Amino acid sequence: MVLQTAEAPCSCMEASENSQSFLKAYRWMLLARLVEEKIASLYRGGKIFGGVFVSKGQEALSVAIGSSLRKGDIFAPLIRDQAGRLAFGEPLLDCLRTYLGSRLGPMRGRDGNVHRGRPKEGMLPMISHLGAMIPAVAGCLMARRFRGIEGTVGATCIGDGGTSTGAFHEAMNLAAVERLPLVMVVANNQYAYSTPNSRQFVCRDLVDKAAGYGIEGHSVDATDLGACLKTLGQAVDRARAGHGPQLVIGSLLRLAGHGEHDDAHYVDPALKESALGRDCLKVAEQHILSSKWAAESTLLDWNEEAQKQIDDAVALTIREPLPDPNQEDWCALATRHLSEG
Amino acid sequence: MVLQTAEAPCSCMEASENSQSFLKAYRWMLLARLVEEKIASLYRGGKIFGGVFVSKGQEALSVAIGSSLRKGDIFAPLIRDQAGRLAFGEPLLDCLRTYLGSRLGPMRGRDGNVHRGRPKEGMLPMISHLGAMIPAVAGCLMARRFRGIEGTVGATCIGDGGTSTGAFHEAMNLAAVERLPLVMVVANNQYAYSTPNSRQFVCRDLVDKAAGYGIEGHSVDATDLGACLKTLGQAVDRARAGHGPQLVIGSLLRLAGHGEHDDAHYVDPALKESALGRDCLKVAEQHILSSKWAAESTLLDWNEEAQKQIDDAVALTIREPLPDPNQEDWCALATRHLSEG
Amino acid sequence: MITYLEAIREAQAKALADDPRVYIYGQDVGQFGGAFKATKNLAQEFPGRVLDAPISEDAIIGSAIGAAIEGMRPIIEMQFADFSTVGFNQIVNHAATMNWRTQLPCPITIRLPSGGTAGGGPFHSQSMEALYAHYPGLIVMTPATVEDAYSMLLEAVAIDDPVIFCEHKYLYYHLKAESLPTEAMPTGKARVARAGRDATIVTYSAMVHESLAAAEELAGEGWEIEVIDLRSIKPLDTDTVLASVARTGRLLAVGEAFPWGGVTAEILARVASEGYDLLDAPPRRLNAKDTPVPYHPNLWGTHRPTARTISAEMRELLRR
Amino acid sequence: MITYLEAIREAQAKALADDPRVYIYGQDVGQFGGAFKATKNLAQEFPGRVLDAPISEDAIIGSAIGAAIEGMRPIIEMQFADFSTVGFNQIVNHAATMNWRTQLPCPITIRLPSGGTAGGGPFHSQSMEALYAHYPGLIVMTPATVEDAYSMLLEAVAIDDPVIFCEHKYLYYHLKAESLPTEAMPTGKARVARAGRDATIVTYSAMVHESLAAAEELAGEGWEIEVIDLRSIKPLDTDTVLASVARTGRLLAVGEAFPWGGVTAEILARVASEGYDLLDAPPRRLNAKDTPVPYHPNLWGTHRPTARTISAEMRELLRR
Ligand SMILES: Cc1ncc(C[n+]2csc(CCOP(=O)(O)OP(=O)(O)O)c2C)c(N)n1
Ligand SMILES: Cc1ncc(C[n+]2csc(CCOP(=O)(O)OP(=O)(O)O)c2C)c(N)n1
Ligand SMILES: [Mg+2]
Ligand SMILES: [Mg+2]
Repeated sequence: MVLQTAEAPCSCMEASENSQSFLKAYRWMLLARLVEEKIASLYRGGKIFGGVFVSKGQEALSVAIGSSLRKGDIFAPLIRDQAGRLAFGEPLLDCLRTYLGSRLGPMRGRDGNVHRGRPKEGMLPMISHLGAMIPAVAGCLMARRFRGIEGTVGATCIGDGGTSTGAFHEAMNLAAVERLPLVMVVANNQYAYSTPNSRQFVCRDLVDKAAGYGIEGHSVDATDLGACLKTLGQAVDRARAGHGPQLVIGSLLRLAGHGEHDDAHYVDPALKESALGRDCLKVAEQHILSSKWAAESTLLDWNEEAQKQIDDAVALTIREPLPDPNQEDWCALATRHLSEG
Repeated sequence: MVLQTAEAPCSCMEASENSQSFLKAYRWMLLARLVEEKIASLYRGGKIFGGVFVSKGQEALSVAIGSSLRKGDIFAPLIRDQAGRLAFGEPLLDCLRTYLGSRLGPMRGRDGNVHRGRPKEGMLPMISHLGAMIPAVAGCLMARRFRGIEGTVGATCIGDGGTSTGAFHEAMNLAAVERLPLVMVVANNQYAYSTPNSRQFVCRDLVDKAAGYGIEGHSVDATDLGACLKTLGQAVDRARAGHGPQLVIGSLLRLAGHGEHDDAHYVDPALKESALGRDCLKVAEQHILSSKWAAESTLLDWNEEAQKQIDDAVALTIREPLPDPNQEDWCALATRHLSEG
Repeated sequence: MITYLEAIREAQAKALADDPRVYIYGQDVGQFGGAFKATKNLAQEFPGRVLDAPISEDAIIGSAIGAAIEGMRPIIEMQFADFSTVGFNQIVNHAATMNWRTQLPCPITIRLPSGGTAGGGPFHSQSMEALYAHYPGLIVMTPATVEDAYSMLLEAVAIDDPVIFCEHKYLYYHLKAESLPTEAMPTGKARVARAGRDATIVTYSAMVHESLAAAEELAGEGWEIEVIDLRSIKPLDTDTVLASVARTGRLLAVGEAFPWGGVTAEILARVASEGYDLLDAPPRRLNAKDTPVPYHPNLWGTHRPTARTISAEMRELLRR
Repeated sequence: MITYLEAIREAQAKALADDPRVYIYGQDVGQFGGAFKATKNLAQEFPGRVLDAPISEDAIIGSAIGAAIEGMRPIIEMQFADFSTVGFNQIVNHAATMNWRTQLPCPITIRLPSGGTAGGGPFHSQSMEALYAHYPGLIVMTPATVEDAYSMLLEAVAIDDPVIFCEHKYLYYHLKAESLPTEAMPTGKARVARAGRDATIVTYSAMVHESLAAAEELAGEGWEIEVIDLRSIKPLDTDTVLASVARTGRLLAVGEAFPWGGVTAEILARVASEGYDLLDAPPRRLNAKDTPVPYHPNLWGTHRPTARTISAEMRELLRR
């Protein structure tokens, strides 16, 4: 049956803390990779309306932030955060239900694909407008402070392209002024849709923006899960310890199209062959094997388990009721009696 | 009669290039200071509708950018740029006519106070929304490039508060990507209306933002006219020479209220007594006298000349026709036949 | 005597006192008490709950949304309604869609100092209510009286949805009342501001007072004009409007906003479709002119409707 | 056969070829040819004149304003209309006010891929035309045919004022024509898309086609429905609308946007005030529902008007 996201999917050979969390993270990455492959195949089969956006190559960075947070923290994932969502606690079913429009999903068919979340549980549902989630996370953290709740960290993710938005700037500055425990994770995947970094920014390194906000910055090779876990763990710790907002720049290459409709023909072949072009999942796998943290057969078992979990979830979702316009409550307001509907 | 802004108001004792430009700039500063004092007194006399915003303490920085530019350049002044406007070539009458709503002014009573300009002559009329002029200047520079016109510099001004706008960020980044010859002058006058810098940003120095855009940054003591002329001159030169956008941070203290309605009681007395609190006009005067570039009596003559020029301009403006709603052309469109008016 | 502006301050003081979830955020609202002094002394009276914001309207509204998700009830002051264009995306796409998308309400109140004053000019005079009313998920209040300014602002804070609170700058000092109300009409109900039988003016905010002055002027000519104050434009109380038109048979809708679309179009559309048979003459509308709001009072006074132009328009209507 | 989308590409190619002042700026419009391929190959055919922009809608529009001041005629592509909320301030406060404030025109064309498609969801489906029409100083085009997509876009570039060009994403591939027009109706004139005598539907953009399908359906029941395609909603051709209502006596206004305000309100308001005596029955309107645009096709198909709901509404109108 469906794996509960609260439990750690780990049964590793060695018990060192590092290897434990590495393996746990690896399994979320694997699950993310496989579920996105499944969704992409459903898309190709015409089963999904609208776009499909996968995070191939970004799982290490995403899982690292998702698993560095803890229950009670705030997380606003973005387009390519399937792994982080799972690690933070989003049920796998939420993903499928939202993509497939199930009435039982958190968005009930009203919103789709990556636009899902559970705000009551600290996971904000992104709106499409890039940068818009950052001030919202800042506001969540202000609320915690007003309410006297200590020790919360809020994290959110964006791409290289999203750093060009005014929303990013205003929110980072506001968070800095308020010294909020906000971790801003930037996946510098070299492209914003088809636009290469050279047309997006010309600073030496995106981490140079940190000084302009008076906040701490971190850079990490985002093809390396170990490095991601370490860096994001530190950033979250520092935020939690009161050192204010943390800007983390993870460098990698988007290993898929912008969406499944896009063949990414424009990606520079030199980048693909560079260190940035490594597949973080493969790199993690190699690391596990060479460290002898798990045997190849174990990895195969995990793959199978994950696949099974996905198949079960798809089988379940596909039988669920779709939204029905006649049963739909066409009312945008919470205050029903003020609705003009 | 009214001094033509094209001519240099200089008749100085020494002829060194530095002293020449210093004295010329000083006289624009003086004219700016005096015309704003006049407008403030008209305001107190109930002769001006809406707000009055003076630049007391900011004349050195403003005049330095205005006089570093040359004919054919682009300039988008902001609230506190009376001196820079004059130095760049805005007729004194434009100021009075706009404040007093003369139908003969460039805004013809349609817009007021600092919201004036002559876009055909490269001086953009600000809209109120802070940051909004920056991308417009960038666009002017893109146009010059498209049209094959070389050697243009575009400059615009903003306050410490304005750096918090998304508009500032997006435009600085765009200008950097396009490597435009844009000079961004920030008057860090310690307050945005009543809001102290501590509630506006927490970076060590606003110039630290330059690295985040991958552009060159400069800092200057904006109470010191000589330093301003030198720094802004360099920034303009570097922009013109193809080194891309230049960020100049001038530090000073706003020596008046946000507007004439505001007594600025909230300004920290310690700041007033600090070096930032020096009056750049007085400092420049001292410098002139101690350098023996002009005698005290000459300064008095200049003061009188400027005062006379202002009085003449006021006397003229006050007799000019006001906008007449019946003669007004209530049509927002240039394409008249498409107007619904 | 208490002004419209003071009523707004008092409502915020009461909201802060009554509900620990309330805080105020906006430029210069703290120690300084706001550009118009609508938060005067509140930072002092409620330490840590009235905060100065950077010049970042997008982030200000975005942060309010996050805070609301986490159980707070922020009151946001825009320094002028016109600057809400910079926070527009967060309002219409984030705050307004939250409840419908997630079933989690987004109780934020956004105060917009709205409308024209002499010398305000194109960027400090706008009436943006129709923009916000167009988007699903928002409530748009447009109080015209001291009492409503007070009670509706309290209601705005209590309501679970995002409320756009359009307070009119012209009324800030011009309007005074004896005391603050203890009871109030609920939002969503329009008020008959003046009873009449010859024609109905439907209007809101500052134009209620121009319309009342026009009605007074026309009373001197023997006409009894009914004036309806909509109070909120979303929801818009069609029933009260229709009931009035049923009595008078004639409708003039008056608004201070730009002429294309806007509240007056919505009123005419509703009355034409739902109360067609009640009309004895073609309904009319009067709005500002289709140009930016001019700076000089000479132009401004003609750009927006006034008692004089309203009564002229009404005379045309009564002639039909 | 040429599609609506190809017509938009061809118009831009022609504008670039004919006028050296024209350039195109927007996200992914260069080498990639745009998210919808509306600028396919243009960067290759016109080197240096079709530029990729950063994700900075405010700066994109702001830069176009500056370029227009300096004599260029920028065409701006927003990746989706919905993202123009981020450039909203520059559009309504800067571009729209320039000519009135300074007598210097601001000739920019802003292309907004608009309207709903199955699976688009709340943030990739909006119809924002009414927002822009509300503000003075803008022209708002809403082409419904391949021919208009082509000729109106050319006209947009030629016009001295800022033009909001609402191109409908649903029509991109669905609509095909034999060839591009060499002559065209001017902007500001509505078109009788189908002649009739029993009732008039006034509509625009994608809803023209739903309305034509409804008229066809109703023709099977013996009704002759006239369909007016507004083509531009600002200016809005009231004369053609009134002339049609004079012929038919019945009016239904149909729009895909949210119900409060919007184009349908403006149409009803104009007809009620200027053509009251022409009406034989109360005019009606049909809009999308008052919620965000839903993602799932099951909901989306009900959220917006369709041929089926339009004919149902029309039957109601014909019954009166
Ligand atoms: C404000 C805004 N403008 C445009 C878009 C359209 N858009 C969606 S994703 C995208 C590219 C994002 O690039 P990046 O931020 O680098 O993230 P990545 O897709 O590479 O993960 C664009 C332009 C948007 N969502 N929001
Ligand atoms: C986007 C925006 N928000 C708010 C305002 C209102 N406002 C006008 S001036 C001002 C303070 C500006 O401070 P700063 O940028 O430091 O310039 P200074 O007045 O100190 O010269 C504010 C908040 C505005 N003009 N634009
Ligand atoms: Mg990217
Ligand atoms: Mg300042």
